[in-house]
Order: sequence, then structure tokens, then C-alpha cells
Amino acid sequence: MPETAVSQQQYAPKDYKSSLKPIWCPGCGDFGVLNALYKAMSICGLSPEKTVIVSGIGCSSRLPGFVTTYGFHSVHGRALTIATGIKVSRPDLNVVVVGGDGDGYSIGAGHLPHTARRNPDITYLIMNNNVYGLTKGQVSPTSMVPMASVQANLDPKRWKTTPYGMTEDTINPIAMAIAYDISFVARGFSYRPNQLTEIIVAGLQHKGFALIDAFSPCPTFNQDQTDDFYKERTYDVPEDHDPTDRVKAFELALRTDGYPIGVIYRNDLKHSIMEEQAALKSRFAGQPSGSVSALLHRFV
Amino acid sequence: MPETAVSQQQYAPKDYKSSLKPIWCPGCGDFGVLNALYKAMSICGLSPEKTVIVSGIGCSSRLPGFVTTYGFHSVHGRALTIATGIKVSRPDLNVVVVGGDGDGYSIGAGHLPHTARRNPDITYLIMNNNVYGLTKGQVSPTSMVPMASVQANLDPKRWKTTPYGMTEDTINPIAMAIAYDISFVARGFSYRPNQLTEIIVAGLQHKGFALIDAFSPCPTFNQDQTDDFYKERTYDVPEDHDPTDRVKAFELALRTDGYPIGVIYRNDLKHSIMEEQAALKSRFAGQPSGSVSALLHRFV
Amino acid sequence: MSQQTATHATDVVVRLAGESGEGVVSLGDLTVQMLSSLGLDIYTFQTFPAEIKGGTVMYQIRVHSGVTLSQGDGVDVLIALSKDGYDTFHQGMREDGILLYDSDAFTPPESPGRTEYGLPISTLANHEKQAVRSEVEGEQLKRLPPPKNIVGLGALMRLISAPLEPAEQYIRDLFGRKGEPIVRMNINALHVGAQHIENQIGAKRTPHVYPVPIERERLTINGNQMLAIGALAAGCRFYAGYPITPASDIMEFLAKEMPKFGGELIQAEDEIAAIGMCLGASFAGKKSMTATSGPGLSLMVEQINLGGQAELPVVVADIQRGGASTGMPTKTSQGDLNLAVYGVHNESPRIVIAASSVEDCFWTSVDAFNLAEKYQCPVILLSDQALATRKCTIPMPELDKVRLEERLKPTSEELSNGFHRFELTETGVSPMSIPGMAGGAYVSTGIEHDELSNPGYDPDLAQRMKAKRFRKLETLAKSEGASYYRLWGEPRRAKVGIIAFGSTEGVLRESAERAREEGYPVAHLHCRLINPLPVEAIKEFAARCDKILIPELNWSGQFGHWVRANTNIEYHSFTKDVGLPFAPNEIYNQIIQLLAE
Amino acid sequence: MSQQTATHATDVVVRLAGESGEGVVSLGDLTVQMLSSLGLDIYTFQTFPAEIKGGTVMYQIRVHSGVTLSQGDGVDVLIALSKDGYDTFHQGMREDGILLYDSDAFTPPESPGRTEYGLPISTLANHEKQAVRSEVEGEQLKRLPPPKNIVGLGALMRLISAPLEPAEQYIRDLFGRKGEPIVRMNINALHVGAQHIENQIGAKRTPHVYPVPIERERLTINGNQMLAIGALAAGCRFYAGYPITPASDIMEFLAKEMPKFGGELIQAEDEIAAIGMCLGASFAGKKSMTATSGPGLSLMVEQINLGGQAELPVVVADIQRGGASTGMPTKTSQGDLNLAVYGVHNESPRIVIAASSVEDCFWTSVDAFNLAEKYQCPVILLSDQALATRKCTIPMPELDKVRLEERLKPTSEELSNGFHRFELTETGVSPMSIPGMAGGAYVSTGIEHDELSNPGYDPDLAQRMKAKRFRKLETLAKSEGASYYRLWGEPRRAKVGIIAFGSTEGVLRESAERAREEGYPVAHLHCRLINPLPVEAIKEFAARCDKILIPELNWSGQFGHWVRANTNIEYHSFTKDVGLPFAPNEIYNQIIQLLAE
Ligand SMILES: Cc1ncc(C[n+]2csc(CCOP(=O)(O)OP(=O)(O)O)c2C)c(N)n1
Ligand SMILES: Cc1ncc(C[n+]2csc(CCOP(=O)(O)OP(=O)(O)O)c2C)c(N)n1
Ligand code: SF4
Ligand code: SF4
Ligand SMILES: [Mg+2]
Ligand SMILES: [Mg+2]
Repeated sequence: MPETAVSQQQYAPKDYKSSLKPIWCPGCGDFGVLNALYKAMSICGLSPEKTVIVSGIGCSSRLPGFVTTYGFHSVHGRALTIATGIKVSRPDLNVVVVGGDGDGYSIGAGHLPHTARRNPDITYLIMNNNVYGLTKGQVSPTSMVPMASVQANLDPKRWKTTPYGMTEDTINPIAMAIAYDISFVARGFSYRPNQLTEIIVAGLQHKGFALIDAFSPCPTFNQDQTDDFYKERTYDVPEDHDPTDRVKAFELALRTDGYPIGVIYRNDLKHSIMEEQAALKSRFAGQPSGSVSALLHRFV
Repeated sequence: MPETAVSQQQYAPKDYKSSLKPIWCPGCGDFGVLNALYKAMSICGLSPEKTVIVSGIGCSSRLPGFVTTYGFHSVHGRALTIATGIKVSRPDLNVVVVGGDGDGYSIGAGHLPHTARRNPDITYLIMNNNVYGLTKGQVSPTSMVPMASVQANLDPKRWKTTPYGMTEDTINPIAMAIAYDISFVARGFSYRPNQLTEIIVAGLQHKGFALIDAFSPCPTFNQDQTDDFYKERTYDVPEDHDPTDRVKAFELALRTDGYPIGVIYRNDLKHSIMEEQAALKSRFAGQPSGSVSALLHRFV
Repeated sequence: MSQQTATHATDVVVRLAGESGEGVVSLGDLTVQMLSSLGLDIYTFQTFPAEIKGGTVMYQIRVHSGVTLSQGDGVDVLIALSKDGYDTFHQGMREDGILLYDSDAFTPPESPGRTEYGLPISTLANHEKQAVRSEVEGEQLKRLPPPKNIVGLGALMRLISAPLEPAEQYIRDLFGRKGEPIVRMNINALHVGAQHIENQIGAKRTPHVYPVPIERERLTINGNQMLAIGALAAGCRFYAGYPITPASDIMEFLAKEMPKFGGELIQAEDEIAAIGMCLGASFAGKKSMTATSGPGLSLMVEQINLGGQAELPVVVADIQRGGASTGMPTKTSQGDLNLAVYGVHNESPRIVIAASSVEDCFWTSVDAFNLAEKYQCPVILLSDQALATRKCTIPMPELDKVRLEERLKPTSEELSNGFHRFELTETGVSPMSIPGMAGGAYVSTGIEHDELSNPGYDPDLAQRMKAKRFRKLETLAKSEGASYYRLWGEPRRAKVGIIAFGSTEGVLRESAERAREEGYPVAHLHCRLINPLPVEAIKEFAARCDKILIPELNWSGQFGHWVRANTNIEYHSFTKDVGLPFAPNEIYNQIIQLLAE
Repeated sequence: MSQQTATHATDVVVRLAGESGEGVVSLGDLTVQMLSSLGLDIYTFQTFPAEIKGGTVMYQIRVHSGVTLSQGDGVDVLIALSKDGYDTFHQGMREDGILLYDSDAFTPPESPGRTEYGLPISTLANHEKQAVRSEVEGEQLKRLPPPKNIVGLGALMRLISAPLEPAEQYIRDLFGRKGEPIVRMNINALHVGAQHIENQIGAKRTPHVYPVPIERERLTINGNQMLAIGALAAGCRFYAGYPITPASDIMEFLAKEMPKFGGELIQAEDEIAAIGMCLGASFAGKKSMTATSGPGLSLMVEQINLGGQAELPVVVADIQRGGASTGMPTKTSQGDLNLAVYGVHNESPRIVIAASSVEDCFWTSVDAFNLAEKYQCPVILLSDQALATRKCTIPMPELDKVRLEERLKPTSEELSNGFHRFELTETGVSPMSIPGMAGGAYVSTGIEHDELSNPGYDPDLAQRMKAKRFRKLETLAKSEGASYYRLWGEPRRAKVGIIAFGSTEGVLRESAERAREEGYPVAHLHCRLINPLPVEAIKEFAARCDKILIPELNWSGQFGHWVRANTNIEYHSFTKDVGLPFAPNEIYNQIIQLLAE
């Protein structure tokens, strides 16, 4: 979150609310995430005209329309690439990316490690419902269903594309993010709204790439990972956890006794591509080398 | 490596050598990898007609042409997807994937975590030269060059696309692979041929997805990560390392005092998609349900 | 009433409209089932919102005594379950049409000439639920929805004078295992709905449907289902895909069936992986397929090209949807023709084929696999949202007419004499070895190569290899062009000749027939094979018609351009690209206008 | 000899051939530098192997006293540095041509009529190295290559009777800081090479080059360099790309320059990310660009479509290469035209423009950015391998003729009155706000939308929004069509009219001029704007010519089909797609053949 994107003016959460009514189903976890985002933006004092919310495609990716900032509702899986273009070319803007688990971890998975390498000052908020919502209930990389081989029942059920059980494993996005050295990695839950707000604020304030994976249940297509499911299985990141210890963070991410909520990993020493680009430019600043005529004369 | 792909006949390493002469530059590390592969195939007794070597595009991806097995030299970054199609539809074949660091970790990065989820019995051998060879010396995700901001010299040098130093970080493919829970993760070095052969043998024998990242210097376009560079910085995986301890493996992968060579992580408990698919099919086997006429009659 | 003979013809268009999630689709499905059990022909047309909740849904059912070719023009009966549903979809109603609305939900504006039936659906359904309350145990009661659909069904059946017996039977079958009280609740709901209409009818207008004796086995099925079953019939044993509207249900259908057929199905991480997996499986000897829509087809472009260059059979079904980019994902269009025929850098051969009716989806799917195998190249099968979701009553396909092609394999002699995978043959087709065949090893590649598949860029080699690959399409065009188009009417005397492709066949036939019945000579050539195009047939047809009309559902007239680029004929273009199929009237008017010019 | 006046004309084709990595390219570059410093015009043509080492390389230089339009036909002088080089590239030599070969490397087969010079290049070069041995310090000596290139350069200069002074000067400049012994070694090598030829000449044939007085400042530069500089001149300040032959050097060039211009450059993880980043930067207000080749363009298809639908300016340079899929990556082709104009699911507007000469690369690049800004849509700029690597001597572009367009921005009044990003205007162009502008906030989207950019799929809205977007292309076609094609010759009296696009302009002009000089009336219309096509100009041109010839470097005649689909004109197609450009003779023969028919 650059200084340039913070406003003198005070904005209430509702000031970020656009006139478009969310089209989500009643009970959709995304409402909670959206509200937390309104609040976090208000707390940080983000200037709406200096903020861009970028998304891919999915129920969750409709979010930019419900906010009064600039937005870019792009194509499935590519939000990070677009956001990187915005941020690197306009470091003065605040750039937030939002989307679903399918958008970010399935089709978009290839962009994550590379965005981590660049470490742009972008906050990426994934609304993880462990399912494909918009396309009506197919399996996602974060879906949790017994394997086909251990399913006793032949009755088609669960995910529409894995009716007899999954034939592949579930990913652990937090562990992956730590391996990528994403410089801020956190987990949130849409039914823990205050904590989620805090996490988003921390992500916005973090200088560098921040990934926040927020559980955001889809009551319409996922009757397993419900709000209750997560209420029972989430707990706070232990007080004594040191998020700058990468190995410990990885260990925490692998724990199978539930899902720690909070900041799991951070690396504040990492360079950002904007810094690198700025360093480059500043070294040439003042030199008259940026001239087309001079360039052409090199070939005389 | 399925039983079905092992031959009764004995094959010497040279029996796997095709009539096509490698087009690599003198001193290219890929020669060493190719020779280790010949030997490993011989040790495992792989039947050439039951083996397929799949690759993308790059200098290293030319490898299938130099082997007498079936091969598929596909497009840049997609070798894993093609190999998955082959393996899942024909579990009786032995499937090996080869390619470069750019092919596998840059454009192909999105397929790695998902291949890990499926865990097909495929051995993936990456010839990591920390550079783009075939396109003549651009930066790769594994390239190691000082950052732009810490480069003192403005003289264009190093990678052709980062002449003043890198603006992004280097990835750690081993750490990533462990986070993906790739069920066999190893590092090799083309100038430690015997060890590399052993590692490839272990990878071929592993039931599940095996990733072997082999340093394979490119003397033509990378004068930094030379054979000497790696000779000085590689050491054996410590004797007491337990590769089934995922956290410890991650810790080892993060070490900055050099590059451990050997098997760094393995998870032999993981299901493979072929097992899952077989389980599914066997449950329906014998039932007359697979009939088009029956299907149509459901709509009468 | 079911004794009624078929001398009375039925042709009624019923439209259901309401909020997404409100049961419009299930009421539609129920209605379809009831009506087709009366021997009537059904043709549905559905539109969905792009959102999961909150948009309006429309389900239109044309009921007809004979072959039904389109969704029809005016709406005879509109059933509006919500105000928004009414507002969005009352357009297109006949002025003297019938409106049946949920009077619990809204009151429609006045409209003279219209016949109206108000029905307090929620009240009635709740009442029936309360009636069995004491007999149903707690947890089941909680999750028991009031039988709104069934009330609606009863009302509708009565309105169109259809018998209630089939619905009763259906309710018994469906709810039997849930216990007698639930069955009773639903049967009562059915009758209450019917009775409520009965009470209002008096002198009001009602349309009638007349049952028809059923002579041949019939299915009620949609385009995607037929396409998926066709794939299995053609021997498809590997599917990889990525969900996308309106193609997802092909994968969902096959996910249930593929293991039963001994095949594999994978939900890939994206469309790029999906097509890659299919190419891999094909290389390994399996008939493989993926299905997608525009955005996914865009992502597959690179590897479809690899398939063309490496000569691998593969079927890519593209279920076209509305709009560029994400566009209008739940609406229909024929806008991907350009991408299907031209979507390749440089050039490698591909075959493009289009399905034109629900029945044809089955056969086109079979043809697609056969062509892919025979010519060892990608086949793009075009369908669209309207066809995919269109439920029709169709005769049972004659499965003994299914003929399967298998790719040409090398003989053992060829395998033992230094096998040439890319032998330069006269037809362009070369024998293809499969991993496992001793002596058949080769490296499949997208790089230019010689007969042995070794990389090579010699100009002469490049020339001959490219010629070989494209010769396959020439061979196809020569050998079987005629089975890939259909001719309706008599071009020799036609003043207007229609040339078209894909899902518009029915509506074009209906419009042309109507014109012919009125004495206007109109002919119609419908292409199933798009690339290679039946050039000779088109030229001949065009030469015999005074004027040519090319109607299509996209902006620029892609098919017309494609036809012109291939044949140089002159034509009149009629395009529409707003997410809706053609209505018969639209086309009829175009014909009349052309005749008058 | 440099006193020679320009009354003698030079037109010599020199071809260098040898193994990749053997110094062919550096010898070629040196030769080009020397000859252009004599005021002569240079036109090069290079082919590379797809492998890094081991293949053969060819570097052809045509030297000419005036404007040079093509690489020429026959080869006057072949310099063969290896047997493979000779074998692969001796075809095309004139029968009475001159062969200069490395006699240390091989002995060429006999060929009567040919003049031959054997030169023991390695021996001579080693000798010169040994001569300075004692004066050079250990480590430097080890890495000092024997001056083979310079021996070759001396020999060649003498052979074509060019003065050695410029080369001497060049050696002093280049090696000065390495110390006097190195300079001496190279100067001696130069003279030894020259002397060796001198000794053999006797009565043997030698071609002559005659210096020309230099009147205007000239550059020796290739197509990719001009394209990159053009982008900077046009205001490009953001570049994201992924390496691919033959586009990589655009990125490599800009990587050095962009920071000096205050812009950013990113090597993306793939082409999908590259185009995404460019769209992002464009949305944020920057002029942005990516460059790629066929496989990369294929991967960009989905998001170029997003750019069209969301109305974002962006420039995509496609440096076409040979073959489908990976094909023939280091060879040339004009095979991506279809993908450029049709590569989109459903339809969104894009502009396609093609560069036709090295000089034109600069202006086309400027035009591409201007068009993108003005019409707020993607512009695909077509170049190709031959043009990209073609080094030519060209006049210094007149930079004061560069005019820059900026996208239409909202006025402060528009911003304060409820800004409508997608206002339905007459031209189709609507004001575009940029993040940071208060009151300008909107959500850019690929979904169909209303004027406020809110999602909407109402048929009427869909119709009007699509019409608006395509209206931009109509506006363009109307307003500036004429500056986007060039006319050569006089169509009114033409028996043959050539219509073409892209990098073939020079060779077509040369062939047509030759035909005209011989009294055959031939005209030539060369299109720079491909989409929208200058339809009226083409129709008019075609109407005035007896016969139309459309020559192009791809298999199926893509441009011809495109022209026909747009204009319905009749034409004769001449295609070639083997990785090589046209030779003037090929086209000339086509013209003569057409005239005779
Ligand atoms: C290239 C492409 N492929 C597929 C789709 C179809 N599609 C739209 S959203 C989506 C996934 C939705 O799941 P997720 O990202 O988890 O978001 P959610 O709806 O659950 O919030 C898919 C597959 C598309 N729009 N584009
Ligand atoms: C879609 C696509 N983009 C770019 C390229 C160009 N390309 C070919 S190989 C390569 C990278 C080579 O690097 P690496 O994978 O590390 O292999 P190496 O040559 O170093 O063995 C690139 C960018 C391509 N062939 N296809
Ligand atoms: S389908 Fe699921 S994710 Fe989508 S809006 Fe409904 S509840 Fe939310
Ligand atoms: S360029 Fe590098 S990677 Fe490629 S063949 Fe030469 S040495 Fe090997
Ligand atoms: Mg989701
Ligand atoms: Mg590499």
C-alpha cells in the first residue's frame, strides 16, 4: 500500500460500497469477505480513485463491481498478471487482487511462484470455498473428498466431475506460498470477520506481495466445507509462532489438526520488483541517453 | 516404472542410443544427463518399445530424439500434460519427461502442483542450466544474478533480458516440489554421473511422480553456473537425512551453504491417479452398465 | 381425454419464467416429461443468468404433434413465477396469449386481449405441506420443500387439457420410497393446482394438446447429452477437460459413465492441460476428447496446432456461447467459427464439423471421432449453448448404423523394415504406430521433420511434408463430401437458396417450409462439414438459386465470409448476435424480403 | 580506388556460409559495415539453424549503388567456410560465379565456368597470431582467437576491389584498447587475406564495387531494431514479453533502453502473463507492448480478445516464423495472418497492421501505438523473421514527422457528472479514465456490459455495445484508409496488378519494376493496414487491372482469402511456404506467365 494511495479524507466502510448489489447466494461466505475488505480499506484510508481491485472469473471474482474503486474483472486465472502490469507501471496505485480457489490455484497456479519472485506490492485475497462456484459445483484443487479408491459408495455424489470420489490429492496453498517465499502469507475465515479485517489491513500495509487465503463457504455447491465445518476446525495461529521462521511456518502449514488463522509467514527483507525498477531508472536519470535520436545514431 | 515396461531382454546403455547425433554444444551438461539416462534405463531393463520420453521445447528438450524409445517432443512447457495423458491412459508404459528449467519452472510452472496432486508414475528429469539455452541466453527462474538495485555496474551484461541485473528473485524448485508433495524429489548434477545414474534409477523405480532437478551447465550462455561452480557447491545429502520427513526435507532444501545432491524428499504412501482410476474401473467391471444402448434408454 | 385421436394437431408454446433457483427448471423438466409421455414432440429453449442466484431464468417448451424444428415464434402460455420473470420474458407473448402467474408473488399489469389465470402457488403448496405435517417425522419435515412445482404442474396440465394420470404415475415412481404421506401430498398438490385452474376457466380461452400414439421408441434428451453418448458410442475412452459453461455437463455426464466403459476422465487444471492430456492419450492409442467453450478453445489453440502438425487424432467439442471474451456465458452464439477454422499460427490441417440438431449431436460426435482417426488430425466439433441445453423428443438412434473407424496402423512388415511414421503417401495418411509396438518407435514432434520424424527444415522437405498433411483434407473432400451436408427443397427452381451451418438447421427448415407452403420456391443447403467445406456442392447449389441467403448467429457473418473465401459466390448475409437463436418469423421475413427485392 | 566516381553501378550478391558458431555472422556484420561506409546500399538475408551449435548458417549481402529492394537472385560470390556450408548453400550461385573457400577446411567439387579462390584461412590466421605471441601476456593469449574473420574480410574486400582503409580504421577503433600488438595482428591479417587473393587474381574474374558519395545520414540496422526504436519513439513505456525466436531481440534491445526512457520491462513467465501485464499497464495508462512469434501469439489469443472487449490499447508485435506448431523457428513465413485477423472466439475488434521494410518497421511501430491509442483496442503488428533479421542501409528517419496520438480522456466535466466509460458514441470511441482520476472509477471487464461497465446481457444492449465497438474500425476505415497502403505503378493501364502485404514489398517492387522496364504494364498495391482492409482502394485497383496476382509466403494463400472475403475480387494466388523469402525472379516469372495466359 503506497503512501500515494492513502487519502487525507476519511472514508467509512460504506463509502467503498458501490450501487451494484452483490449477486451472491444467501449465506455465501463472500459477503463476509467483502465486508471485511470494506472495513480494512476504511481503516487504511485508501483513496478509492488510487485503488484498483483486479479479479479473474468466478462468483468471488465479481467482487470488484461491488466496490467504488477502479476495478478490472478480467479472465479466468490471469488476475495476477494484469495486476502486476498495473502495479509495476503505476507504483503509486494500491492494487488488490481477489478471486476464487479455482481461479488462483488451478488455472492461475503458474502465475503464483512468479509473482512471488517479483514481490510486487499487491494484496491477493483468495475466497477459498473448496469448490467451483460459478460453474456449479465441480471439484477444485482445494476440494476435500475421499479418494475414489477408498469410497465405499458407488452412488454419484459430491463434486460433479468426481462423482465417485477424487482421483487426485488436495493442495496445501499455504505450504506452497511459503515455498514460493511469498513475502506475506496468511489465512482468514469469512465467519471470523474482525480477524479477517485485521489480516487484510496487515496485508494491505505489507510492502510486497501478500497472499491471504480466506475460507469462504459456498452453501450452494459445497455442503461439506460449511461455516460450521470451519468454525470447528480453525484456531488462532499460536501466540509464540514466529512468522519470519520459514521452516516453522511450513511446519505450521502442514499441521493436520485444523487450520491456523492469522499470519503464518512473512519475509520483510525481500526486494520488490518496483524497487528494482526504480533503482534501474534512477541510475539513468539525468543522463540524456533516453533519446530516440541518440539511439538511431548508434546505427549510423 | 511398471512391470509391463521391463524387458526380459538385456539392454546395454548403447542400445538406447539412437542414430541421431546430439546437437548440443561441446561441453554442454546435457550430454552427461543423457548418458546417465542411458545407463539408468539399462540398469532398470526398460523395454524401448514400452517407454516414452516426453519433452517440451529447449536444448534439453531435444533429448528424446537421441534415444531409441518412443518419444514426444511437444511444445514449450506442456510436456507434463502430455505425459499425464499417456500414463493415465496407458499405465503399462514407462513414461519419462525431460526438459529445461525454463520449460518446467517458467511457462510450465502451473502444471507441476497439479501433476503432484495426481501423482502419476512419471519420472521428470529437469536439465537445469539456470538459463534459457535454445533462445540464447535470457534469464530463467533459476538464474542467479545480483539484483538490479545492488549491481554497481551499468554495463549491460549477464542475461540478455536483464542486462543490468535481475529484477526478480530466484526460485527454489526443490522447496516448491516438497510443498507440492511431489512423492519423490531429488537433485542431481551432470558432472557427478554415477550418482546421477543412481538417482535416475531410483526415480524410475519410484511408484509415483518423481522430480529430479539435475544441474546441467550451459557453457555457451551461462558462464557463471559452470561445472566448476557446481563442483564447488554441491555435496551429498547428509547420511542421516530422513527423506520422509517433509519438514526436514524443506529445511534441507532451504540451506544456503550449497546444494545437496541426492534424494531429498519422498512420500511412498501417496496414491496415484492410475490407482484411483483402476479402483474406479474395477468397481464397475463385470457390470453391464457400460453400454451405449443402456445409456440411451435412460432417456426414454 | 387420453383417448383423443391424433386428428387434432397440437402446436403450443409454453414459457416458464422466474428467478434462478426458484424451480423453473425443474417445473420445465417435469412438464417436458409429462408431455412427451403423451407422444407429443417437445422442443425446449432455455436461458440462464450468468450469476448463480438472482437472475431470471426462462424455460420455453414447444409442444407439437409432429417433428418440431424450432422453439416457435409467439408464446401461447406464459407461466410467470416472479415479477422479474414476467418483466424480462413477457415480450414475445401473443396478444391473445394466456398468462398464468403466481398471485402470491405479484400482480401483472393490465393487458387487454390476454387471458389471465392467477394461482396462489405458495399458499396452495404450503397448505398441502401442512396437511401431511403430522405424518412426517421432524428432520424430514424440516427439509421438505412445499410442493410448488407440482402445484404448477397440475395447473399447467389442466390449462392445456392434458391428462393428469402420467403425472400421478410419475409422482408415485419418484416419491414412492419417501413414504405414502409424501406421495399423497404431491398428488393432492397436483390436483389442487389443476382444480384451481378448472375453477377459473369458465369461458376463458385454453389451448389444447392432443396425445399422439407412440410408434417408435423415443428419447427426451438434450444436445450435450447426445454428444457425450455419441462419443462413447464412437469409442472415446479418454476425456480431459476443464469446467466451462455451457460445456461442463458433457464432462459431468462422462465422469459418471467413463469408468463403466473402462475409460479415464480427468478434470485438468486448465484447458491447456486438458488438450495436452488428450494429445498424450491419443499418441498412446486412445480415442480422446475434450469439450469446452470459446475462452477454453482460445487457450487450446497452440496445442490443437501441435495435433495437426504431429498428425494426432483428437476431438475438441466447442459449445459456443455468447460474446467475445467472457461475454455472455449463458447465452448462445455461432461466433467461434473463425477461431475453429483459422485459429492456428502458420498452418496445419484440422477438420471442423458442426452439429445441427439434438439428434445430430450423436451422429456428429461419432463422425468427429471417425474423421479424427481416419485423417489423424484434430477435429473441432461445433455446437452451441442453445443446442446443448435444448431438450427434444427424438427417435432412438439406430445403433447398428454406427460405423467405427480406427487409425491406420503399420503392418508387421512395415514395422520390421525401418518404420517411417510420416511416410509420404498419396492420400496423405501414413500408418501410425502406438507405443508398445516393437519397431514402431518414433518421436512425435511439432517441429518440421522428415519421414522418420527427425527434425529437418530443408525447403524441399518442408514443402513435401506440408503438402502431405494438407493432402489429407483433399482426400476427405473428395471421398465423403456428400454425406456432410443436407439439402432441403429443390434448388433447381429456387428463388432463394439458404446456405447455413450448425444449430440453426431446424428453424431454417421450418421457415423455408412455411415459405414453400405459401408457394415461394426456397431451398436450403445445410453444411455439417465446415472444413473442408463442401465447395462443389455449394457452388452447384448457388448456381441453381436466384439469390443466396446466409443466416448465422454472429456479428460479422463468419460463415458467409468462409463460404465466400472458398467459393467466391455472391450472397446476402443475415446475422444476429444477441445471445438468442433465430425465431422462424425472422428468417421467414428475410426470405420474403429477398424475394421482393 | 575510393576516388572512383559513382558512374559505375554496383550490384553484387555475396553469400557467406559455414557452421553455426564459426564466425559467419561476425564476418557478415563486418562486411556490411565496411561496404555501407563506402556509401553503398546493403540488404542482407540470413538463415540460422534451429539448433545452437552444429547447423549451417547463411548470411547473404547484396551490395548496390542505389535503393536495394531485395536480397537479389543469383549469388555472385560465395564464401564457404565449411563443406556443409558449401553443400547446403551453393545452390543459387551463378554458373559464372566466384567461389572463395577455406582451403584448410575442404576442397569443393569441380564446377566448370566457376572462378575459384582457395584461401587457407585457419593457417593464415594462426600464423598472424603466432607472430604477436611473444608480445601478448599469458591469460590474454589463451583467450585470443586467431583472426580468421579478419583474414576473410581482407580477402573479400580485395576480391570485390573495395578499399581496405575503412577496415583498417575499424580495426584500430575496435581493438585499440587491447593494445598495439592486437591491432597489428588484425591489420596484418587483413592485408594477408587481401594479398592472398591479389596473388591468385591474375586473369580471374572479380566483381567490382564502386563507392558512392554519401549525401544523407544513413543507418545500417535491421527490422527488429527499427521496430523497437519505433516503439520508444511512439511513447511505449511498458514492455512485457517472453523470449521466442525471432522476436527475442526486440525485448533484449528494449531491456537495455527502457530504463533510460523511464519505462519498465518485465520478462514474464510465459506469453499469457506477458499480454496480461501489458493489458494491466494499459489500463493503468501506459502505452504498452509485447512482441512474440506464432506459438506465443497462440497463447495470447484469449487476452487479446479481452483487450478488444474491454477496449484497451495494446500493441502485439508478431514476428512470424516458419511452420505450424514449433515448425521451422529460424525461418521466415507470412503464415500468421489468419490468426492475427481471425484469432478470437466470438468477435471483438482488433487492428492488424504489417511492416513492409526495415525503414517501415519504425513507422509501422509508431502507427501501431497511435492506432491502439486512438481506437482503444489491440493492434497486432505483423513482421517476420526475414524482415526482423534483415540488415539494410536506410536513410535516417525524419523524427519531426513522428506524430503521437493519446487515448481520449474524459473531461473534468464528464468526470464529475457520473462518468460513463463505455458511452455509446458516434465514432465508437469513448473517453477512457485512468486510475487516479477522481470520478473516473469503473470496472474494466470482458463480460458484456452497459455504458457504466456494469454487467448486462440484454439482447438490445448486447447489440448496441457490439456495434459501438466495431464502429471504431469503421471510423478508422473511413478516416485514414489511404495512408495505409502504397501504390506502385499505374493501375489504369496495368495488365497485371499485384496486391500484397508485409515484408515482400521490396521484392515485389523490384520484380514489377523490372517487368515495367521491359515494357509490361504492371502495378502494385501494397497494404500496410490489414484489418480493417482498405477495401475501396483494393476494389478500385482491381477494377483497373486486367489480372490480379496475390503473392504471399504461406501455404493456403491466407491474404488472398482475406481479400476475397472482404472484396469478392477474383485473383491469381502465388504462394510459397518453405522458410525462404521470394526471389525477384520467382515473382517476375509469375508476372510473365500471367501476361502470357
Ligand atoms: C478459460 C476459462 N475456462 C473456464 C471458465 C469457466 N469458469 C468460470 S469461473 C470458473 C471457476 C470458478 O471457481 P472459483 O475460481 O473457485 O470461483 P468461485 O466461483 O468458487 O468463487 C470456471 C471454471 C472460464 N470462464 N474461462
Ligand atoms: C510458446 C513458446 N514460447 C516461447 C518459445 C521459445 N523457447 C523455446 S525454448 C525456450 C526456453 C529454453 O530454456 P530451457 O527450457 O531452460 O531449456 P534449455 O534450452 O536451457 O535446455 C523458449 C523460451 C517457444 N518455443 N514456445
Ligand atoms: S454458488 Fe457458492 S460461491 Fe457462488 S454465490 Fe452461491 S454460495 Fe457463493
Ligand atoms: S546453448 Fe547451452 S544448453 Fe544449449 S546446447 Fe549449447 S551448451 Fe547446451
Ligand atoms: Mg471456489
Ligand atoms: Mg535452461
